[in-house]
Amino acid sequence: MPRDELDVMSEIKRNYILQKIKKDGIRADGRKLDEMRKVVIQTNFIPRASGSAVVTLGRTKVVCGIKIEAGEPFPDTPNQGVLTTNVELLPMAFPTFEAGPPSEDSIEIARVVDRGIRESKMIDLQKLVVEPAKQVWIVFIDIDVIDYDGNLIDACTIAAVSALATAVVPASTIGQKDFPLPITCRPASVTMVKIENIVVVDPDLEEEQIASARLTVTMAEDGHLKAMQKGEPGFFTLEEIQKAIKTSSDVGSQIRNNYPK
Amino acid sequence: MPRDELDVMSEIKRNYILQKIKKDGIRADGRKLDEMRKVVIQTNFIPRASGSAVVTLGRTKVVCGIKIEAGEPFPDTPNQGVLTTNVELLPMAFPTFEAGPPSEDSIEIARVVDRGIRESKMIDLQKLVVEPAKQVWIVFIDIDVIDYDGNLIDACTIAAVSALATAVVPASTIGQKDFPLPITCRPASVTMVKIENIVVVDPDLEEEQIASARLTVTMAEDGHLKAMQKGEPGFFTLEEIQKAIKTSSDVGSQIRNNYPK
Amino acid sequence: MPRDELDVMSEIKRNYILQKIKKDGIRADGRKLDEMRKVVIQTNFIPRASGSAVVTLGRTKVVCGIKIEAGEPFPDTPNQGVLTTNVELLPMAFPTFEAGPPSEDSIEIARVVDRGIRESKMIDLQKLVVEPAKQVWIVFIDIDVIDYDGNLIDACTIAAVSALATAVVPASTIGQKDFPLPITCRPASVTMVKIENIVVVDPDLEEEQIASARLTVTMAEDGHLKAMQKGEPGFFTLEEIQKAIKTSSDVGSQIRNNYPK
Amino acid sequence: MGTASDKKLFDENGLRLDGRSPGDLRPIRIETDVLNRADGSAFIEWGGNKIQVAVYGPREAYPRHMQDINQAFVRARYNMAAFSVDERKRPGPDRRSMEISKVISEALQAAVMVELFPRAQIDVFIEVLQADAGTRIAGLTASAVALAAAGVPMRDLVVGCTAGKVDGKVVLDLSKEEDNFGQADLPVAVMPKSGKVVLMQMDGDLSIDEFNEATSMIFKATERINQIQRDALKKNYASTAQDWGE
Amino acid sequence: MGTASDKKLFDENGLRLDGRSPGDLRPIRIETDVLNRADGSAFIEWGGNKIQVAVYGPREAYPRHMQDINQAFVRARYNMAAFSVDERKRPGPDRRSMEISKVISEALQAAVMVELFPRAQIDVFIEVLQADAGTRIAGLTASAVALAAAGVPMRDLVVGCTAGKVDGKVVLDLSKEEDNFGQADLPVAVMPKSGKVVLMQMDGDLSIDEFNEATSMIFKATERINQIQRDALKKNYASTAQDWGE
Amino acid sequence: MGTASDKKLFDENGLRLDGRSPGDLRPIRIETDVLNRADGSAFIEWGGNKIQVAVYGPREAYPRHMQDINQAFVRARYNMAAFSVDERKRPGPDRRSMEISKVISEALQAAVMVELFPRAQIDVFIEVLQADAGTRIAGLTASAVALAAAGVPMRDLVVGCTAGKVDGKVVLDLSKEEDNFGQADLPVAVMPKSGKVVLMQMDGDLSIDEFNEATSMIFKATERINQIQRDALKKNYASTAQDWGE
Repeated sequence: MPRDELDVMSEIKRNYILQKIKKDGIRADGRKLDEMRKVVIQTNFIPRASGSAVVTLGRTKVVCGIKIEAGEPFPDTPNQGVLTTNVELLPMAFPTFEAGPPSEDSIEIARVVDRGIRESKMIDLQKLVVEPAKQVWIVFIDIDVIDYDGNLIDACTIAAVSALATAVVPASTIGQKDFPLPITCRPASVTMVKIENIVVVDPDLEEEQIASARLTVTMAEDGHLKAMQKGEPGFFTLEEIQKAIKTSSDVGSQIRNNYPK
Repeated sequence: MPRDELDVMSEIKRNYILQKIKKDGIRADGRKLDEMRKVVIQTNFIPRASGSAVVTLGRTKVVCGIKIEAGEPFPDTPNQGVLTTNVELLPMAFPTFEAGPPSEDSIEIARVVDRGIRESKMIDLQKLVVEPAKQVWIVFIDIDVIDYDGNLIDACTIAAVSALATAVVPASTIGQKDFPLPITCRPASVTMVKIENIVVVDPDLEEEQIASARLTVTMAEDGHLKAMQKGEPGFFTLEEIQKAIKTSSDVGSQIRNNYPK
Repeated sequence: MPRDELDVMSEIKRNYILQKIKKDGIRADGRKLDEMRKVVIQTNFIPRASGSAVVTLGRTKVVCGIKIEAGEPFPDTPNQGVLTTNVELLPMAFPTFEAGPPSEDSIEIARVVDRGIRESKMIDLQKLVVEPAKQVWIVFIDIDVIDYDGNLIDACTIAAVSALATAVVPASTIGQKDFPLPITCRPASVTMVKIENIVVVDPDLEEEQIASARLTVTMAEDGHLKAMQKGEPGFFTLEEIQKAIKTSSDVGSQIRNNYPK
Repeated sequence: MGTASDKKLFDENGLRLDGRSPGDLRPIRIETDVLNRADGSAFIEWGGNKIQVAVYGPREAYPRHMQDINQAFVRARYNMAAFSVDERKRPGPDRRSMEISKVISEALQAAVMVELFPRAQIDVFIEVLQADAGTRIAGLTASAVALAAAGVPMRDLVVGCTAGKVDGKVVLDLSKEEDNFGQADLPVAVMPKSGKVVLMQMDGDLSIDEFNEATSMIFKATERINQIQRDALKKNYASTAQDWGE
Repeated sequence: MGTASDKKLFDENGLRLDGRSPGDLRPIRIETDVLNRADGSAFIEWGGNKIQVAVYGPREAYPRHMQDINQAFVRARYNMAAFSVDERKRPGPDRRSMEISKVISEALQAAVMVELFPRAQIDVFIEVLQADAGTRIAGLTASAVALAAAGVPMRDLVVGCTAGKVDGKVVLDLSKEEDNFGQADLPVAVMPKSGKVVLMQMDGDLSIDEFNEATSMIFKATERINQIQRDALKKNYASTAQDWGE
Repeated sequence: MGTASDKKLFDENGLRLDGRSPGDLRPIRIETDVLNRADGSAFIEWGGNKIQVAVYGPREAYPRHMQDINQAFVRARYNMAAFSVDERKRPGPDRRSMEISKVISEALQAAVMVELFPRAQIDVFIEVLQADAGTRIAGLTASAVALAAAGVPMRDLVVGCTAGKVDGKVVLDLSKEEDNFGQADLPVAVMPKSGKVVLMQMDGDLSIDEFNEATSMIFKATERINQIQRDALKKNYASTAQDWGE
């Protein structure tokens, strides 16, 4: 993830954040270590899309639009719809984000979001077949990041799940009846970073900048792990990971309460 | 459009051009304000193409080749042929032109040329259908800019219209009889630039370099507007635009006289 | 081909190589002027591929894998299989090789290797037709260069010919019986460079760096020329070329003795 | 312009499919400072268009060889979200968006006091989240507001509007259907104080009389739209003042 | 994770299709210094995986603006040869290989003493010649050996292994078929001396108990694999010594 | 080389389809200084080939790291216009044109006195407007003229010609049909004063005797073509002189 604009955060600020976490167990913005920032979800923001959501997570803001179109299945999965996820780190979101082909960062985010949705089997892809091997529904998840203040993986997962949960398959375009996208569960990803030896949930940008390592844990209602991703060039101990899984289970339930019904 | 090579034109030259226009109403090369440079059109230069033209406009030189090939129509226009226009600003044409994907400049030129031809309905696309929704004629207009001395939009329009006017649809390739490309009119674009508060027609490179704004007006024989494009970071008043439209109508007729019958 | 890393080879080394060749007719590594380095060929290194070979030529090392897949023929050759050759100059092979689209060098190598195989008609493409104009076998020759110490053209030709000679067409994937790739001959390319006015066979990297010109001659068992390529910005006299052809015929026979039966 | 069609675009009362008279605008709403990271931002809803704009700069132009020692340059980047149009759009610039980026850049360059910032660039990012005809004009109108909200000194705002021809009649502010089936489209942008035209494109078929009618409609409309721009900026300043007062 | 299927992945004795018990590794063989040009290299065979790794550096980071004045950065590039998989792969990076390159780079960055080489980069090129499930972990394991063989100072080696779930049972080191038809995949890499986890990814479905069982299997296996790494490096040093003795 | 076919490529008198004897060239015409902007230019018609060449330089090499402190480098770019071949060609370089650019660059590098211009590059742009077999040789022949017209100091011109094998017979200067259905193609370029070979490529099937016959034909032909080059340059100088006299 990007360093701050001048590629240095003032030593003073860095120390302030650090000391507050270490001494008081409280973060610079007053949050507890395992506390998410405020989540606001607005669905159906893009009525022309098959589903959509604008999500703000603190000062991070992303827009997700779902397009569902008829097309060909993959040859090795003739009896399944197709799911594809793309994240655009728009240059409007941060001074150093650049236009152009997806960066490593945007690819990692998209793939972690995709894995959470795919592996939890949130979308019942078997119900998205029009004619086996010939025509299925292709679900395009596209996410525009328009304001960046940390923790894009969770913001994007929330936006994608919310948009999918309210999406409609436009079957009328092929002479059938529109129907809600078949949904089986609502995965929630919880991302934590490690600052010195303390793990905090839902880092903002300044916390990301001083963190050594990142861990994302995605679970569904069944309390099972669906996807994990460790990132950044630091490490976790196995105990830290086990504790993070526990935290993720709790925080994930809170996130799930915010999802549109 | 490119500045001169060193990105500065000598102050003296700049003033000379300016003063001559302002005081004498005459341009550096002796032309009147609304006078085109000499146009020379040579058609059938590329016999292997379906149509072709080499055009010199003063010292600007472009080569247009038309290829007409059988192919699929666009899904939303099953009863029409397809038209596509591409302009290559070849590095041989100017010291700072670079090889590679089309620049903003080359895309703008191609799109303005395309709009003049498309919106005037010069080509009767309805007559280019072999089998509706299955097979139509695709008209590729490709223009190589090989020598650049200003006003590429008009040079390219003249080349494209001339090449199209002499083009033949190679229907024998699909077992039918070749026939002339069906043409309904001959659009002419007229490009003007504003130097201080004076508008001149058909700028050469030096005039482009000191101009603040550019306006292209494309009309056909019916005296109607078919396409317009304002360019460069200056402005026109509405009165200037209205006068430019009048000029364009007159100069366009002269251009039309040069077109191959 | 790349200069040495600092783009300068020490004057002393350069002179040493030169003097040894000129005075003693012996090369820095003790070889005679027309002597190849040691060739080691290991086939079936990649059992998952249709054919494969690892080749070391002195300290140059390349890996060739053949993939044979059913696909469509080219429209103008409906009764032939398809052959395609690609060479990757992997960044692991040399400090200045870069990841990315193929460089001019890698394209030249691939095309010279391809021409030797194609023009000698080593593969009987007519026997690779499943259904004329519909389905044929496509032979992909992919070569990874993993260690670079000169003369990639010959190392790649040896690897490609060896891999092809042991390749099997996986016809069982379309319900037929697998069969050995039909082979008619075994072309050998011999590459020589000119150092001052002396021509040496199979240059190593240091010799390439001081050579002025390069010549590759590819022949098959019939003693006919199948492909030639002069490279680098020096020249050969016609007499030098004629002599090089003779050398190539002799050295090519030795290479052919190394090929897998 | 549009595809030939039998589609009727006016009802028996001479009203358009969405109930507007020929000279009516669609509803327009502009909000400023909706993003935290950018130096300035604006969000515009114009009919069904939803467009987010962000401004960064003036900042040092990069790469270096792009720097102009006499002035800043404005680099607008118009982009359509993959989900903004009926059929999913593959991400990345296409020829249309590159042309639009160019004409918007040039229009803004005319209005910004670029001479104050030698060697600098001012980035204007325009993201079309939902497209509904007239996106370039709506994006440009919002860009001017975002620049002002970013505190970039300007000679004047820039405000745009389109007119077009539908069933042979000149109308203001084409809807998506009118754009698809109409006979002409004329997007224009002006600096409202002086009436100077900084963007003009046209395609289709217009007689000179029709052109004059269309531009006259547009000029009138730009006054109304400019008022919306100024109100949006005022609301922002107001709320900023309020924040400070707390 | 995998495609649903009726495929049985255990035999009546509870053994896997290739005869392994749930906790067994596939055969692993590592060889060092197999390339001449690179500063260090390693070749690994792990089951059917054949992966060549080469290290260049530390060398001055390029382009300049990538230089970090405090430390070197490790840039791994994971690439699959066109012939490495069943269907020919078009050359060049795809999204999967870009993600793998990123997580491997980060894992190695944790182990290398990057603070010793400000402004430098260390390139690790990983070429998968034949792929057979678990390539990222095999490539990373070989990369650590190649770095050591290149003389790059490291806090510790890095050693990886995967576990997964097959027919509802947790097993070590998934084979290709188990990967295709299994229910979970958990690649992990650690610094073996400290047990610090430097790479972890997971997809599929694992209960927390299953996760704990899987990580415990992996931790045990990494000890064995680390021994193979160290033997390979010793053999290299031995033979180097021998060469010198001659 | 070509596709197998029953097509007869000689008539009963042993003449080729276009009436030429085996050793005949197609008509060649070269004109210089046909462009205003370039430092030098030449246009060549060779049979149905129509090729425009322009030269820029010597000028400072860019990007910097390409500069050679000892000499200039010649960078030829061979490009085919979209309309130059039977089926419309998508713009931009392909593998064939990249290889041709490389061998032409190397051939010209041999002839230009590059040692006079350290750190410089000399650009040679070759645009094939209509292709009719032998474009690389025709483009190279015209490039040498354009370089001379640009005043670039050269050891000698470069002149090229091809020979090939058709129906088992060696012939000079293959036509398009002979190229498509022939058995060998041998493009060669020499510096005519010394006979030094600066470009040679070959594909197909040639016995050594056939190769010798082919090169002997080519060497004879290059003398004639070189005369056309020199006449073109003289005409240019002549007409320049005339212009000055007016």
